[in-house]
Amino acid sequence: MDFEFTEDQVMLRGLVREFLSEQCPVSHVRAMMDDSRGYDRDLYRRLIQLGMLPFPEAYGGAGLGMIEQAIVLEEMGRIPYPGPYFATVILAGGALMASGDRRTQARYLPDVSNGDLTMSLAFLEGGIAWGPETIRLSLRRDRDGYRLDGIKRFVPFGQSVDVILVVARAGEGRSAEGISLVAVPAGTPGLAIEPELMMDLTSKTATLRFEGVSVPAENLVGPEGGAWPAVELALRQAAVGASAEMLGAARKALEMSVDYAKVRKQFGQYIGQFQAIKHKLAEMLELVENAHAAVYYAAWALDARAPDAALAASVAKSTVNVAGRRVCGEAIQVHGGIGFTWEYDLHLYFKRAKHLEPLYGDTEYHRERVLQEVLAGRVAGSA
Amino acid sequence: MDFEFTEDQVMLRGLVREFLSEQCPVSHVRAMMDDSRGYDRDLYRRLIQLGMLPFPEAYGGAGLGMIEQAIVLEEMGRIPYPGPYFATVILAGGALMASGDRRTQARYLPDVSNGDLTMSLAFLEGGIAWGPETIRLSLRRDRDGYRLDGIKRFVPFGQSVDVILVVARAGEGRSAEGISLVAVPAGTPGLAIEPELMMDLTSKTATLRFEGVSVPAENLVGPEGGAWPAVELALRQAAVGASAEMLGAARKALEMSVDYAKVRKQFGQYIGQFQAIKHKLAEMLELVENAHAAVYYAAWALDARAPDAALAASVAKSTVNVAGRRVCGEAIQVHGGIGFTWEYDLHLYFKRAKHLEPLYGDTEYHRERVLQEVLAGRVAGSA
Amino acid sequence: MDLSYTAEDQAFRQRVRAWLAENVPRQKLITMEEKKAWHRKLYDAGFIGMGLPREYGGRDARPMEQAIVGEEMVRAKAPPPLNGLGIAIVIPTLIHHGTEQQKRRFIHKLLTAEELWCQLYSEPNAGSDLASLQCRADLDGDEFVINGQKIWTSGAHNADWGLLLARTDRTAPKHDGISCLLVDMHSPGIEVRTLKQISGSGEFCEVFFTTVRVPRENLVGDLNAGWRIAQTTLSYERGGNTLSRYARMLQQVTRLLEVCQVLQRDGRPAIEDPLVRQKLGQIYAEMEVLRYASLRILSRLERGLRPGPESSLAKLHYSELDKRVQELILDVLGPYGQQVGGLPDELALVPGVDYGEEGSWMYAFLWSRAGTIYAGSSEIQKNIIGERVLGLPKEVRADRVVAQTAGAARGDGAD
Amino acid sequence: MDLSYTAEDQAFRQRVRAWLAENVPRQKLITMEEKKAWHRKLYDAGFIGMGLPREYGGRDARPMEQAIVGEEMVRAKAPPPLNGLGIAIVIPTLIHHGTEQQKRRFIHKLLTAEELWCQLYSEPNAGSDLASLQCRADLDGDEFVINGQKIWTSGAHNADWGLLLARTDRTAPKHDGISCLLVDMHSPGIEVRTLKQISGSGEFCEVFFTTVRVPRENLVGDLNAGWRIAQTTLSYERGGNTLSRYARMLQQVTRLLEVCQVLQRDGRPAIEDPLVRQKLGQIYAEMEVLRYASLRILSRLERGLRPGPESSLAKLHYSELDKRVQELILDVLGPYGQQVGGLPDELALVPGVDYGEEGSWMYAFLWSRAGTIYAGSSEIQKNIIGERVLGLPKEVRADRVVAQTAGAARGDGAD
Repeated sequence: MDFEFTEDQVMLRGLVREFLSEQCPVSHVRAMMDDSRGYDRDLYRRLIQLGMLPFPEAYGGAGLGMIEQAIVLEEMGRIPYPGPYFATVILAGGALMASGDRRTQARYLPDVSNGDLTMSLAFLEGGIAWGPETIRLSLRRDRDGYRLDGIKRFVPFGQSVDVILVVARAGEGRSAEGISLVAVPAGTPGLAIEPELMMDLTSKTATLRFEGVSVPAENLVGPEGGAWPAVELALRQAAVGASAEMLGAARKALEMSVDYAKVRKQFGQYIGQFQAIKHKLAEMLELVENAHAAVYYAAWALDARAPDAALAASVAKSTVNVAGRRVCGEAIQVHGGIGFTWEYDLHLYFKRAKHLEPLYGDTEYHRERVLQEVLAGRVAGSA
Repeated sequence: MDFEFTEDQVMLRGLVREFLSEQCPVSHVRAMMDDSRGYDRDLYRRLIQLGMLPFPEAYGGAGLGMIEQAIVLEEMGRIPYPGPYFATVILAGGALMASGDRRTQARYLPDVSNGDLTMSLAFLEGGIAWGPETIRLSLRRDRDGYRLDGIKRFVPFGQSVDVILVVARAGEGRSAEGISLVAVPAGTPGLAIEPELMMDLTSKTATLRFEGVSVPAENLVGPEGGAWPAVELALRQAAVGASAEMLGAARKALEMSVDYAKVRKQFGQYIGQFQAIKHKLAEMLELVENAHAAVYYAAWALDARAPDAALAASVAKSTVNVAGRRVCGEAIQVHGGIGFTWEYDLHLYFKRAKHLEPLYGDTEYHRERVLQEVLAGRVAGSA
Repeated sequence: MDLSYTAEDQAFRQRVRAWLAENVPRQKLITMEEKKAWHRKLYDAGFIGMGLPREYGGRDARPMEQAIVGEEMVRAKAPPPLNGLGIAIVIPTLIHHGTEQQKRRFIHKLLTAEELWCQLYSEPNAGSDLASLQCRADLDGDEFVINGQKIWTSGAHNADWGLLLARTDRTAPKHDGISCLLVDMHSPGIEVRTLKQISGSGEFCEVFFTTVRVPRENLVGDLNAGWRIAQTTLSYERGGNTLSRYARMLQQVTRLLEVCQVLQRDGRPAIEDPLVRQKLGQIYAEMEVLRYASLRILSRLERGLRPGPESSLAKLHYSELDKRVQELILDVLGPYGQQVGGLPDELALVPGVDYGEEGSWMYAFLWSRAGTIYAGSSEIQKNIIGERVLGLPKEVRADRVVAQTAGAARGDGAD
Repeated sequence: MDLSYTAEDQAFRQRVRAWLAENVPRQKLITMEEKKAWHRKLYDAGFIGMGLPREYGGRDARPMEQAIVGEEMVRAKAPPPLNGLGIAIVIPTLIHHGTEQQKRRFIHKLLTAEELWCQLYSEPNAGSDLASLQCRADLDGDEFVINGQKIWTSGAHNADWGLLLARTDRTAPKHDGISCLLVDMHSPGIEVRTLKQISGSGEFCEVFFTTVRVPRENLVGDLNAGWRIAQTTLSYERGGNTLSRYARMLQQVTRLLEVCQVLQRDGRPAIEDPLVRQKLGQIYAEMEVLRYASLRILSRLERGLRPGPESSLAKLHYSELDKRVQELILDVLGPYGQQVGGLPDELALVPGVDYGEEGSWMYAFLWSRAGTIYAGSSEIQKNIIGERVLGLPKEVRADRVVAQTAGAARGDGAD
């Protein structure tokens, strides 16, 4: 039992932190807010080439686990990094790895691993739901391949990645059977991409409309109609990964608030001397430390394939959703007016945390999932 | 538009406060905690005879409205008064008035109005539900009258009142049709009464088991199978009445906390000088003042038969449920250890507020009811 | 206690509603000229500064009538009038503390929006602790010379005049060296910079004063009496018109209920989801309580009682509630609540709004974070409630300790 | 980072579990004799004070082993051992500050519960502000003479010995005049009164000292060094064994889940109600986070790190969470959660419990209110976290202002 990072993990954190603080200053982040693609390809490539990818070495990855990904993503949340690392590595990469489809892995992952290929995963459609029931985008056989019709919303960096993995349904019904995964390159005829302007300008998303989009049969990932388990696992990893990013944003907001409370004076004293502020900051620290425990426990449970991995993932996302909201919100309150200005960086963290809150399951979704796992007996030590 | 009490209302409040502070000191309240009946009949009679009852003058009442009842109950919450005023006047009296059954009103209300008769209403059965669906206690015709079989729980002062109005079901099904109201005198053969020991020892309740309990036909209140509207209205008034009592308990707990914070010193200063305590007390005041607004608006809306009367009743109960819990809970925190002792009176208010919280609809029940009323368009100004 | 509206009030509401139905502009007002024209129309209809005595251009309207106009304006989605802070703060200040000449010179033009006003109070180092402000006004003959910086000034870029708090005695204890001045915003030496907010919009400004000359006759009240003057007028701002704030929240939540009929959650309309229903019921109940509490304040005003420290309870109530309302809206709408461009019309608060413009869920969400900071943060309000409403002893604070030590010699205390 | 239990730990857990399955008494322990016999059995099995060095009667057990025993005890519903506070507070105090003679005289008998201990710290006017305690210990030749009152003393009515903080120098600044003494509770002049709590039970006592004589050799550490000694040992109490607190909450919530299969809400089992499910999922998630955080603390202890001010985070976490857990239980159970006598067995936490006895939902609910008060209130913990973990400057406080004024002359600061 050891909850502390290993030396390798501490080194990885240092490596990513140093790289991002040097290569991705806030001036770059702000430039990307106004950029239609939302990221710098060259920076992205160098980031990927730091060598921290979870893919097998055969595909050019470092074979690292979810704990390491959480470390990387927490650092990205502290910037907040604008780019499709999460979309490519966690969402699409996670789905490819979970699919067990070696042919497709071999086709895409080497390019992903050297930074030449960016990807994303298209899941949400007209409403809000994270199960297979509401997937309606239809997949039909069409001569040598497949034809796709339907709509996808909130596709992370959908406007600027190279290939999108689309969660589609072969046949009718609402069950998990029929869920398929198809790779669709940007620019495929019939695919219309509309950028969505989101509150967090550092996180680009897009609406994708599919009207008779044809792809060759080889673009199917995993078995036709049998992709749900892979998608489910990818979404679970995404929930933990998003939690790690939110944790980074929240901890940064806390650090800024503590620093500010130590230098800002009102009524002849530092505002950190007032119990109203001091106690708020203490509560924020507790939220952040609990979020840390939840994120890294969940990451470990995924890596260890612990019986409570799904439970822990839902615990993490529901915990960090609440922590992110409260910590970043109170950070604005501690700062007062300055925290409400565009020029001050605090809102970047506030918005990143808020952006990720409803994605990959909101708080209510994950609390319900927690109960389901408990009632099913999938708790720690149950295996 | 006038939200302030009239002179008569202020006088009524003063009358009840003076009476209770003189006649019902805390020593009496504590004596009643250990009393199996839970109240003093003589004190009850004198309280009733203050002349503040909502019944028509023809039945010996003062014809006062729900605003006046809320004023009386708020004062009772400040003591907290141990006895079946609420059970008799608000629950049973409310159901009798709402039934429109003049024969039964004439039979019972004059005795109620001079304090000679105490009553209660038996509603809850095996679970928790405030609609007609789960009423199972069966009412069957039986020679000259009716036969009752079933169980009732949490009947206020069920162990020590004279007559109990029982909400029963004639026939099968789960709908509102079939709900009947029957008067059952204590001591009727086949009626077994088991006291329930509740956290709030000043609020007695009992489990009533009915096995072949026979009552004459004249004991039916209102039409057979048609009593639901009367029961529903009585429960709505009870929700507002209970809110008023909880408001009294919460305001008393706040006053005690403010007083304590002004005299208790720690670290060389009054604890009320610490922001942690000062801000807590400010938040408690806001909760109490909002509870006041909600209770008296709802009472007015009931009296005025305003279109949003049901909405306001549910707003009041859900608001005061939260306020009562938070204010009384924080009052213990402000007091520290002393607030945790049996000898100090604070726990009496804490427990009274908690006792009433789940009764006549818990917070979730009333929030759902609020939405139903809004969606049905029954809001202020809609008539 | 009677919470019915009188027949008179109901008739007045009908008249206001009818007037608005006929007059509210159909198109968004863009230019200042259009906004001034609409303001003038409202003024001519008797809806601006209507609570003021007739001698100052008002209508002697009762608080209830003012509240009704506020509520109906929101309900009719009428563009707000100009000079909101001017009417709320500058006019009461002038009426209570101004000279006859100042009243005649400024009040009417402010009411008609011929002249626009801003409030120059906060500074970078004087936010909650307003009394520590450092902007200087030094007497030089018949003129004050202003040097310093102000911040969080709404509408300074459009203002013709500003109500300034500045330090006129640097040797006095901090509350005793402040004066209140009327400043021509077109004076040489004033520079206004727009501040962009986290919403992407720019409602606030920074104002820089470099040797700005203000004639002595523009002093309001006595020299060095500015703090007391500001205190009385701040409580007006805090009391606010909570009923129109309720009306605005109600408008948003009513729209949310419509959207919930359309938005799918887990394959059914959100309005059928028990968890969503619970949240909606909760927030609607909380808004109703704000309405009740507002009616209670209003009925006290109708009885002629003035807003005292209790107005802090109202400020705390509506600003904290607004945060809960906006958080809840985003909870229910998920990512759609954070989308500005490209959001389907049936899910939008107001369709077609761009980033940085009022009317998106996002804009309302972000602005709710400012409500608990400006006009006295929630922490300041709780101090006021604790000390002035509940009568708790004052906190031990560094500036008071210093002032007491100094004051002990003089025999007085700090604020 | 590896959160697996080692094979060694897993084997240890199995051994503990097997031992408990065989040895946990089937009947409730009533008499002190029965309780002492059970305690002795636990001691002989190596489960009492197991983290202590062998030379003091311990087993040199790792923190993980101690945590496992704590967890398994709760899981097996084993009656707790005696002398809990004695083991947590008195023994570390003696080990770090006691004389060799004191260690030999007291530690073993405390561990075996041959002698029962209480902790005499709080006073009516010294709660959060413990350092302002007034109970006096005046040196009179070779004896201290104790006069004063203590309160909130757990188990004083059964105690043979007490660890006392008393004022030995009334002229020194308040932190510098306190000493730590070992007091024979059977001494003449000691009167113990049981305090009844709001739960109806009487766990706490008041203790009155009237000219109680204590030999000078019972002084722990240096004269007037009591405050520093108490500070180091208080952090042990606050760090606590959070994993066994988790285990206790888990036991209750697991029982709640069973009850929810039976209890009807709106005509269906409560477990099928989406709102109840949401609450249950939320609280279970919160409990899991406590478990994770506990493992994190434990893994730091395993690395040999001592509990520092961070233990305040743990205390704040579990005590505030316990309030939420107990509130939630009563929310779900409605009036059944407040019923003690006559509650149907299938709805009870432990059937057949009477008012004032442990084992009812009510008892757990009411005791949760004490958790955020004793051993340093939540407000005190937040101060510690703010100042000692986050490094925020100390608050301006009346006693510090006084002490600073006095200290300025002496050239030192207050606490």
